[in-house]
Amino acid sequence: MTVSASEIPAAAGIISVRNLIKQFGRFAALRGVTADFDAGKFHAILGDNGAGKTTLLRALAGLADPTRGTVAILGKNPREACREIGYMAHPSLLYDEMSGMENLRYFARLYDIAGDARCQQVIRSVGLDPELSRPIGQYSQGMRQRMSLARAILHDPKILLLDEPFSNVDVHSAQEMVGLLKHMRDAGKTIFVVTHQAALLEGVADEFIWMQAGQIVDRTPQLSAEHSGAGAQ
Amino acid sequence: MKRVFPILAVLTGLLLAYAFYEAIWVAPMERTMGDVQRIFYYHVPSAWTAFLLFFVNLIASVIYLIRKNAKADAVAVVSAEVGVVFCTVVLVTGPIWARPVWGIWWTWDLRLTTTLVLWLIYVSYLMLRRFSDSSQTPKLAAVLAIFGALDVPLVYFSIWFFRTQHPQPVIGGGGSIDPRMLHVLLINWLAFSCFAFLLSWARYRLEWLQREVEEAQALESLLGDGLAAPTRAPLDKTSSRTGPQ
Amino acid sequence: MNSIKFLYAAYIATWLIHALYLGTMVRRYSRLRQQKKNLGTGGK
Amino acid sequence: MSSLRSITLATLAKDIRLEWRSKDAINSMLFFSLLVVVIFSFSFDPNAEESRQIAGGLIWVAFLFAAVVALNQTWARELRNQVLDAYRVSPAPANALFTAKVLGNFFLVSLLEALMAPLFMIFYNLRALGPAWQLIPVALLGTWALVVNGTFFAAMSLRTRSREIMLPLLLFPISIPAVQSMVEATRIILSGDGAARFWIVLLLTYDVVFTTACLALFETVLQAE
Repeated sequence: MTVSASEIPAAAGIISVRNLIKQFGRFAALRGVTADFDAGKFHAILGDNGAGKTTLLRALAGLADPTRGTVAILGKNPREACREIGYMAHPSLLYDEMSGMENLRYFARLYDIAGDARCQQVIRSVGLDPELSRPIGQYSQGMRQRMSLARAILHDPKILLLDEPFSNVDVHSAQEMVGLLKHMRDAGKTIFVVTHQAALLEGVADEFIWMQAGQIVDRTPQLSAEHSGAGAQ
Repeated sequence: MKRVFPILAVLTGLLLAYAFYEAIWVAPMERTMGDVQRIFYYHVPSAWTAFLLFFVNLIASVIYLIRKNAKADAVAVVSAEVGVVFCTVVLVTGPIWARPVWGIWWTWDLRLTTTLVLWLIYVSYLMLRRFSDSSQTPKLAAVLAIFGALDVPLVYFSIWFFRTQHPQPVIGGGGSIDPRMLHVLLINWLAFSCFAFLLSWARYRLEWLQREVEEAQALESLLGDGLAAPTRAPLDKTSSRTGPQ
Repeated sequence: MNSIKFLYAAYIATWLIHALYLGTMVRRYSRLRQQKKNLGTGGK
Repeated sequence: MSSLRSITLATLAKDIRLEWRSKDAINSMLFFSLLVVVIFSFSFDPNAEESRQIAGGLIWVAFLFAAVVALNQTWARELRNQVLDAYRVSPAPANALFTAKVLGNFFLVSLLEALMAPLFMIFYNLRALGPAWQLIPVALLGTWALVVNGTFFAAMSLRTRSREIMLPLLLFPISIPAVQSMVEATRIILSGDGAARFWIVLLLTYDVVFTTACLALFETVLQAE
């Protein structure tokens, strides 16, 4: 149920979610999530499989229309605020037959970004070589995740929504990516990371959001702080 | 509300019986075709009712696309399904009528062929609803309904011109019709329309029940996981039974 | 003229189709009512 | 709006480059169409006059099946890594993607037809009695009618369980007037009796009506989740 921008409360932080319910036929993925998130914070979203983490992230990205309730990004409907949203999903969201540079050049065009400068800069920032001509299909999983992250930050969005960015990535690459995200958070970006490797974000994330059965059950500043609901791996 | 349904059912039954009586005895026998022409009083009203139902489906689909309310979607499902049933009746009685009169089972007659194409379109509509189980099925179905409606005039004209190229016997005969026959025809149409309304109403209640059960099962599957979620789901406590979304 | 047979065939066919449809509706209705009762008692 | 055009061209260029690089779709299409033509030729052995009457139907049914196989591939590449999500999150308009995909399919299917038509001519040793040049607009308008709806329904059937079978189930009923127009127009042109003008006008109307409907409703289908 898309809601016109006027009905959404403006002042409630950069992102505000009101009683968000998402139902896929018989399965209720989100059962009434209500939350506000401030700008420039690094949020880690944790929880078991099926807790609704990915669905929440997709709802924030405007990919999943809420069955009931509202989602506001910068006071607007997620789709209206899409220039400020960078989304990275478990699959790479890149064309396997094209090289990293070709992929980014195409996506840059979708964001009206001309020239290769920005693409090269972003590829270097994730620690890859822009001249690498091998198609993405032949990248290692770690390199593919980095290129996917590069695509997500290509248009310099204020908000980053990353779904399992470190999954089956070697520890070294993962730590490098965490460092990059930390650097972006310090530069003022708002970052959401859905992950099962919470330990990587210890001391980096400003807030840990615990989800369970389609609901946010707790929000703690530290990972180890007492909390209810699902344990973190 | 509950009592109205049985009353309407009885009334419709009486009306149908009366219409049947009119069709069999009262209506004058057609000179050339004889009594078999009386199939006309079931064949044509069923077609009109089917077209009416498909029109309702179009309206409901457009309303759903604009306002996204579940009731319009339910009406769209119901009108499509009952419409297909009436269309099937037309497609079955047509050949049964053509066989004795022209000795052929099927004629690419304008009205009959249009009905056939409509039947194909709305069966594919129902298939789409059954195959796509995502929460966005209503939206996809509404789009397809609009495509189907846009197709109808094109189907009609293409077959009409095709008919002028290859003239073939026309079911139900063109030209003027004996006023008494017309009278019986209209009574039958009224009877079938009431019957269609009754069927739709029952099917609508069935659809609503299905959605309620589906939603309850969805909640059940989450709560039933035995998770002692500290914050009770607000859906249970605060929001009243506002009916399925 | 055996065309009368076709007349009856057409009328019967019409009501047969409607009866079949009503039958499926009744069957679905009872199945759903059963599911709703199961939900009430929390059993699956 | 320049961005709509530039994104459409960029998407089209990307598709053509990918297609040129792998060429898997075009090869399988070609071979499939050849099989369809040969099988149709085996199953009918008409003399000259008969072949002119039924050739129209055979050719277009063969093209229809070849087109459906091509249309089923339309979104294959986007599905592999859920690239559609990247497109949906971007500010790029949905119609740019749709137009690019339709144009891509149109070139692919037209290429198939251009290669298959001579085969039909040979197998059925057809010689058009009527104005043969009119076959061009019929083929172009007819192919566009199949491709624009086909691409739209291919996108729609992405959301369904059995994707491959869903596309023809949705496409064929809606395309009946278009297919009938193509077949009748071809038959008239080949046999030379009467004018195919009415059918060409009907095809044009069909194209205009459904291209507008597709452009208006594609956003709803793409974003449906």
